[in-house]
Amino acid sequence: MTQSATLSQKFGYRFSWVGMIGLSIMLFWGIIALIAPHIIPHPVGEIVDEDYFGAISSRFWLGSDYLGRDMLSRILMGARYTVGISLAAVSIACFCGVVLGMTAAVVGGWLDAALSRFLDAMNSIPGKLSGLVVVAAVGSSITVLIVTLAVIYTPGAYRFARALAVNINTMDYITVARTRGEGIFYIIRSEILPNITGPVLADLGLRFVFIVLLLSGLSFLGLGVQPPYADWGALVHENVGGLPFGAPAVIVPSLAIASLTISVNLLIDNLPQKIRDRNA
Amino acid sequence: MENLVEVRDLKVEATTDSGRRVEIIKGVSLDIAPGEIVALIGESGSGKTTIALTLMGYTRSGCSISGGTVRIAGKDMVTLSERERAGIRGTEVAYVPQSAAAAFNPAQRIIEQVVEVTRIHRLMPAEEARQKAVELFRALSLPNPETIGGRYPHQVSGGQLQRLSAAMALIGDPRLVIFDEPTTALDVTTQIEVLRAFKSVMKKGGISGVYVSHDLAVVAQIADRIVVLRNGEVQEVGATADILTRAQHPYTRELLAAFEPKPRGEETVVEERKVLLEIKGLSAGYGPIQADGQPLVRAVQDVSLTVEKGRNLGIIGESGCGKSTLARAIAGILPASSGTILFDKSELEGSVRQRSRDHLREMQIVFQYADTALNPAKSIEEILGRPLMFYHGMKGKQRDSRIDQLLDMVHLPKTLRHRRPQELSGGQKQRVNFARALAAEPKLIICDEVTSALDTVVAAAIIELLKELQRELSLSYIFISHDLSVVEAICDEIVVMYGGRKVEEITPAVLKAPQHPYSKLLFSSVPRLDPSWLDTLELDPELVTTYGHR
Amino acid sequence: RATSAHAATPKSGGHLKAAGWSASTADTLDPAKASLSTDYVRCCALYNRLTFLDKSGVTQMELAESVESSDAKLWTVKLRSGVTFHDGKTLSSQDVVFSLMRHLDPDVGSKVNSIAKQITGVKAVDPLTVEITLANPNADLPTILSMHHFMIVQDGTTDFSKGIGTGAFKLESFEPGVKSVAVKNPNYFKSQGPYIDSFEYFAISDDNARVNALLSGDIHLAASIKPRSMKLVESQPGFVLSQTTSGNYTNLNMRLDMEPGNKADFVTGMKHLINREQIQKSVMRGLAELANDQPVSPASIYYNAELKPKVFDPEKAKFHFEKAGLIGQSIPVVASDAATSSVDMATLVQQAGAEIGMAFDVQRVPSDGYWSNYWLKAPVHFGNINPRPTPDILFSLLYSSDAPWNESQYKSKKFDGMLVEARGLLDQAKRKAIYDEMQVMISEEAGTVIPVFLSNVDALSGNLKGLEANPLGGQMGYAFAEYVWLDA
Amino acid sequence: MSTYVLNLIAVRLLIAALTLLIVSFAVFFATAMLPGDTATILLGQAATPEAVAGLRTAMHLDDPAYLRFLRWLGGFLSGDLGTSYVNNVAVADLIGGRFINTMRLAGITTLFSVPLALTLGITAAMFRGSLYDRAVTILTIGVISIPEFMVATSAVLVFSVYLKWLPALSFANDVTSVWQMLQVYAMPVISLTFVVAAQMIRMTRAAVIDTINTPYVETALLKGASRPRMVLRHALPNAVGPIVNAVALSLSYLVGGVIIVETIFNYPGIAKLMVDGVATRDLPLIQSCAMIFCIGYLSLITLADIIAILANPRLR
Ligand SMILES: Nc1ncnc2c1ncn2[C@@H]1O[C@H](COP(=O)(O)OP(=O)(O)OP(=O)(O)O)[C@@H](O)[C@H]1O
Ligand SMILES: Nc1ncnc2c1ncn2[C@@H]1O[C@H](COP(=O)(O)OP(=O)(O)OP(=O)(O)O)[C@@H](O)[C@H]1O
Ligand SMILES: [Mg+2]
Ligand SMILES: [Mg+2]
Ligand code: NI
Repeated sequence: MTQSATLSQKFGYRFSWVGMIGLSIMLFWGIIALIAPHIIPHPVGEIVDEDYFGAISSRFWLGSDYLGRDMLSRILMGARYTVGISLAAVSIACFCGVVLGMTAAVVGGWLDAALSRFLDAMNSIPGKLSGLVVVAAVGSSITVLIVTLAVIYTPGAYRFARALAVNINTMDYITVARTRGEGIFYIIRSEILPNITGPVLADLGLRFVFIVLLLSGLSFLGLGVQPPYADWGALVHENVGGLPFGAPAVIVPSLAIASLTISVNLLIDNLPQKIRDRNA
Repeated sequence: MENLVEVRDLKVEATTDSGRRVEIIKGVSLDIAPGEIVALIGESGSGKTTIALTLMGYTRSGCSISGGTVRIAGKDMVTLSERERAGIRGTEVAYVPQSAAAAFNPAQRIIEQVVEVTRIHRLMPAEEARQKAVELFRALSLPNPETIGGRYPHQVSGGQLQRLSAAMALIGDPRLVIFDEPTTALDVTTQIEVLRAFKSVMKKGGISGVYVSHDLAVVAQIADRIVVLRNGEVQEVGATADILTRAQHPYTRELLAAFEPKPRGEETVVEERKVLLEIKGLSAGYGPIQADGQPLVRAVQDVSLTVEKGRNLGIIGESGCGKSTLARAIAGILPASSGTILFDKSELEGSVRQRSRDHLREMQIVFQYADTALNPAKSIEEILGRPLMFYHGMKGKQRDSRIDQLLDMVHLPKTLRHRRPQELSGGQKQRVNFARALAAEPKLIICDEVTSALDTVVAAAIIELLKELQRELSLSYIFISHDLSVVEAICDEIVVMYGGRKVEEITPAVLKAPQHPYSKLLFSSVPRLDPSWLDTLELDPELVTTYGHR
Repeated sequence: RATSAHAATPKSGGHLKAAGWSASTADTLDPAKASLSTDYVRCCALYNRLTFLDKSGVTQMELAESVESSDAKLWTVKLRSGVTFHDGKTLSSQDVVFSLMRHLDPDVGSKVNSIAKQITGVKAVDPLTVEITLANPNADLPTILSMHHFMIVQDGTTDFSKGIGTGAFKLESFEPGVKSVAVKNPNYFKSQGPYIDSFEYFAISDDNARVNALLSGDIHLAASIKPRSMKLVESQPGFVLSQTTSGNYTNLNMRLDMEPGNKADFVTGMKHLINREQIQKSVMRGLAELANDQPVSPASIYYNAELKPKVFDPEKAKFHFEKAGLIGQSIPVVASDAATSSVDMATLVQQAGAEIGMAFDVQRVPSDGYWSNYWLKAPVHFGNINPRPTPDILFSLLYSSDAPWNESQYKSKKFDGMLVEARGLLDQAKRKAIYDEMQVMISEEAGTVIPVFLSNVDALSGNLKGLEANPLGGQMGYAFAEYVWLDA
Repeated sequence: MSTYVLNLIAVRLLIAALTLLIVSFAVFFATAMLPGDTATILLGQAATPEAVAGLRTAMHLDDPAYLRFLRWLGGFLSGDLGTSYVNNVAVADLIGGRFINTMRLAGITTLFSVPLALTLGITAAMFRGSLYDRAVTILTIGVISIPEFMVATSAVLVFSVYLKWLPALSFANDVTSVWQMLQVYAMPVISLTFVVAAQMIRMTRAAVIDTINTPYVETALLKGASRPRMVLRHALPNAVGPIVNAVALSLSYLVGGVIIVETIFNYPGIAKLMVDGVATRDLPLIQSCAMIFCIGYLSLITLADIIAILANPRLR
């Protein structure tokens, strides 16, 4: 396999090109999300094109949407929401899930049983529908979206982390730490966490993809970001009428979603591997 | 005489994590005549398994044969196509893996797996294959040869499984059988049965064999010729008797020397014999507590023993007799269901959680597998630093210099402190494991099979280290092992356990004359370096049926 | 009979499939409870009204032969004879009494209870004559009776799931929220129609899916498509669009009894800030007529043509907002997909506001529950009002002080007085004069911005003929089933 | 089968029942939190306060929450799903037909997607690292990355609008012949397969590869077994546990997660019913639907657990 020798040597990690491509696309969208407000050519809500579902032109690089708004601006700003909300939600979900999962694995007994039952119960309610109910109950705002998505994906992260932590928990070094008299917090943070970060990160990546897609699904049900802003899923949905004409207004946001999710997947599948070559 | 196997200038390369290629077998040549059994011996990582596998035309993933030829009955396994190789595997060359427990598919009945070779190569009808398998079971002196095949792998014992895997290898009537450490994982008492079975079958069939092991005494019983390996190179080749008596190469001599560790030496004179640990009527086990207050699985029952300050207690017994459980109960990992533990004159609580930090500090436990006992995500420095910080509140420079001291004590270079456990060799890992226990400045260290996973040379070095540290720090050890010679080398008293109970307590002085019949069987089963030992050994059949493995 | 049928000659036969846009388990065949367009379509197919509105907005007789009064207070209704229900019973005055009086019973939960309240008594004089007494004179009664809720059902009906009426179709099956199938009524009292043999109706809530179903030939009619889908339908051969501009509108309401609507300058500012032309052009793609903040549509004979739409003038708006001291404050505006195009309109207002330093916080809330949780309640929110046949209904429903749906909490004694006065006048010219003034009052005083009247566009497959626009709404005032036919 | 296994299975079932109890609790109180007063919604704008109060009492809306919960749970357990607030029909009647539709769609999708996913996953693992493996991997990643409404809408455009091969709508109830059924179900099933198969393929491949790396598969190789034999006879039987778990998780999506597909193809399933319920605040309906989804999920997961137990001879 090809690899950049200098990079590998320097960081002690082995990168594959595919993974690097994934990482760069992710970074690209991350940066776009950060600087979007400063680089959009038109305000996202402004109708600038007489026509609708306009084609790519020198004035509108990515065409115009169903109202004649500039698609480039809308996609750049959309990155903020899709990337931002998904990232926030996935971080919260994984943080809670992993902490709870490790605690359950280490403490065991009743706490483990109760947590597992409870989170299993939560997991059993389909995501889109619980999203629907929550938004119907408390209305839609970015915070609500993030919290809802996070809650929906916490049980999965919990299940995953618990399974890993249970394995680690049987290791002798955990017993050693216990016989030393260490507290639960130390065991979780210093003994278990470093050993499950790899798979947890991979899981986080996959969960990120699902959250992006669920966010799009929620947009389909009209529960997304507030106008004039829109996440990519909402952009696809509101412009899906342009699909028969191959309007960039629907193609480009779909590509944006695909590029983000594919790049995350590529990165997960090709995570930099730590070199364990003791003679190196 | 035409050789069955001719290996010439074999080179095997492996690709490491960073993509670097390293040569792990560096030009090995060897011959095996028909009907001859050749042993490959050497320390762990010397390339024994790798060479054995190349005889099957196979390398583990990441490795590849980079040069040389491996001829089996004239065919070069290196250049054959994958199809042709598959045709030879199982019919001409067969393999008996190191761990039979792992080599059997847990989801299939044993008989299916044993006769699979005949099915793959369409050697004979299914019914005939079954018949043949049963015959082989009988030949390998397996109990219930007619029905044992109908079981699943987890339903038979380790020693039986090892023999069944030999049957699996022999059913295709191979001309060469490769045994990869087939008895290492077994008890001494079981090992004898297995070795005998192998030997007789091979003799009867006139089959050639390659026997891989790091145990010279075992090899001595079965091999005609011995090849000594180190770092992927042949050190010395010779007939078994020659190697044992007239070894030329220094490494071979080292191996021989390590086989008989130095005995305890003169006892350190302790002024007054003070009791450090006293255990009375200890029982422990697993599973839910029953009506009588005892757990379902009673792994340890009513054991009493004492350890004196500055003296060592050895615990021996077959696998599963409750040695580790006893250690765990003493350390408080598995709270005892009854009995008392007096440590340094004060009574200890049953469970770790209730014990005071000082009590925890003063009694340390060291586990068999350094791999699982050291957190792979932490550097050696962090691993050693934590108890210093936790028990003694050491920080910064003070801690750093103490870590250096500890590394020094266990004879490890200071440069190792930034490495992670997986970047160390087995012996090095075990030293770190030990240094961590020392960091607590304990009075008693419980060593649970600390040398069993190491090869003899390294194990001998660790034993020396333990002795040395004891002299310097006046520690006490509880030393658990199934290897008698090791216990003998370090302990002042020896407790023999069987079926969860203490059956006898002896001192090394009377080692040669144990009283309890089980102790007798155990002690007489330990292989000697003498090639004729196995053939002349006569065990009391009554003892074997009472205490041997079912 | 039809040997060489001319294009304009109705053809008999065929199975018609049509799709509306909203359906739920709340679907009902009880005309009093009908609330969704799908309910109206079904009721129109199964039942008849006493009167109905034709395509030019003129009241025509259906089950009634005449509806007459001398003082607009006591009305006499003569029924058509020989009309039978699907189960064979003959229509009699008793059925009419039952059908009308139901709306007064609170347990029925009639949607037009507030309108029906003016009826004080309904009496069967003889089998074909009914007398209706009103609390106050109302010259519009014949038109009011053309509302979909006043369908005539059989006396004593409590279970409406059988859909037994006098209508052009008999019910074959009905699954709420899924679909209904009806077959031609061979004993229909009208000499013409229905032409189709059977009629299947259901809802496809997703706009694109509805259009795609039409284009793929699965259905013959896709009701109410969005402007953005027009391009697609137009680009495909063999499909036509049927446009109806009725009185349907989406409006922005500012409650006059709450911040910030209690500041008159805010309301005025908003009326200047709304860019009606852009809404007509970009949001509606031309499928709209400019409106002037009052609910009477240009199609109505009472429409005040003198009252011109306000001009989009951000500077003036800014002046008013400054006067109200609201510049720089963030003002929440609640919109929802439930109120057609309101989200897009809100975005336009927001954008226009941003240019003069007014911050509008557009809150898009889910469609479900919008009408019960936000509409009429939020300080600044969007509404969507369906066409009503008369100004009187519109005003009493939406703008009189005791109106049940007084969206902006507009309260004016003068207005209430004028409403009662006009209602009793049988002289049309005099009524128009009063209604003209009332339209001006609403436009100037109420907290309502009605930017445009929306056109409803139904997309039809080319072989569906006979569908004409109707002021009561799309799908021929929801009654298309009995008038259309399928050309080969 | 030993009593030990029966015990294990009994424990699984007990756990599932316990979880269901927690779920019912959560479902009841989450839906009870929905805004909007049921009585007011039911009676409409014109309702008088007395009428509302009367209805509230009649519906026991004024009782304390725990009493309502117990009453509801009791009813649910005895098969009485309650009466829809909106149109006074028994919820069981509303759900009945739709439930069958949902199960039918889920069933057909399962029949189609599971063999497909398993075949792809297993063969990809078998020829790991080959061009074929890479193609499958890229395909699954691609499929995972497209929002399902895009898949469904594009499918309709291509197959219904342009090619006119398939109907754009899927009315399950009109099916009379096998050919018709194929037509009606083709697109929803394909769209759903896109959604659920990718995950199954990935997990199957990973699980099989995990077992391929075990010594007993290596042993099979050293017996001269071919790759297919190694994978099918040795690796696969031992990967059953993780695979059925992955399949169960994916399939649980088919019970409650198909709302978008139901919407686009106008398929009268239960997910759309629940969305309707949320829109009209029809609490008995919402609660019953949610419970059905949870039961579906739990049965799948429990079934997977049981299969995993039965497939493991160590436990038999
Ligand atoms: N895939 C691999 N990549 C890199 N190095 C490898 C690989 N497989 C084996 N090695 C190295 O090759 C050497 C020989 O390994 P081998 O397993 O043959 O030793 P062994 O003598 O059988 O040891 P043991 O007694 O522990 O079984 C070791 O140093 C090992 O680390
Ligand atoms: N967690 C457990 N649950 C139930 N039984 C156990 C458990 N761990 C060990 N046992 C049983 O307890 C008995 C004693 O086990 P223990 O590990 O103490 O043996 P040992 O003498 O250390 O053997 P070895 O030499 O193989 O390490 C064995 O029969 C074993 O099967
Ligand atoms: Mg080896
Ligand atoms: Mg042990
Ligand atoms: Ni939509």
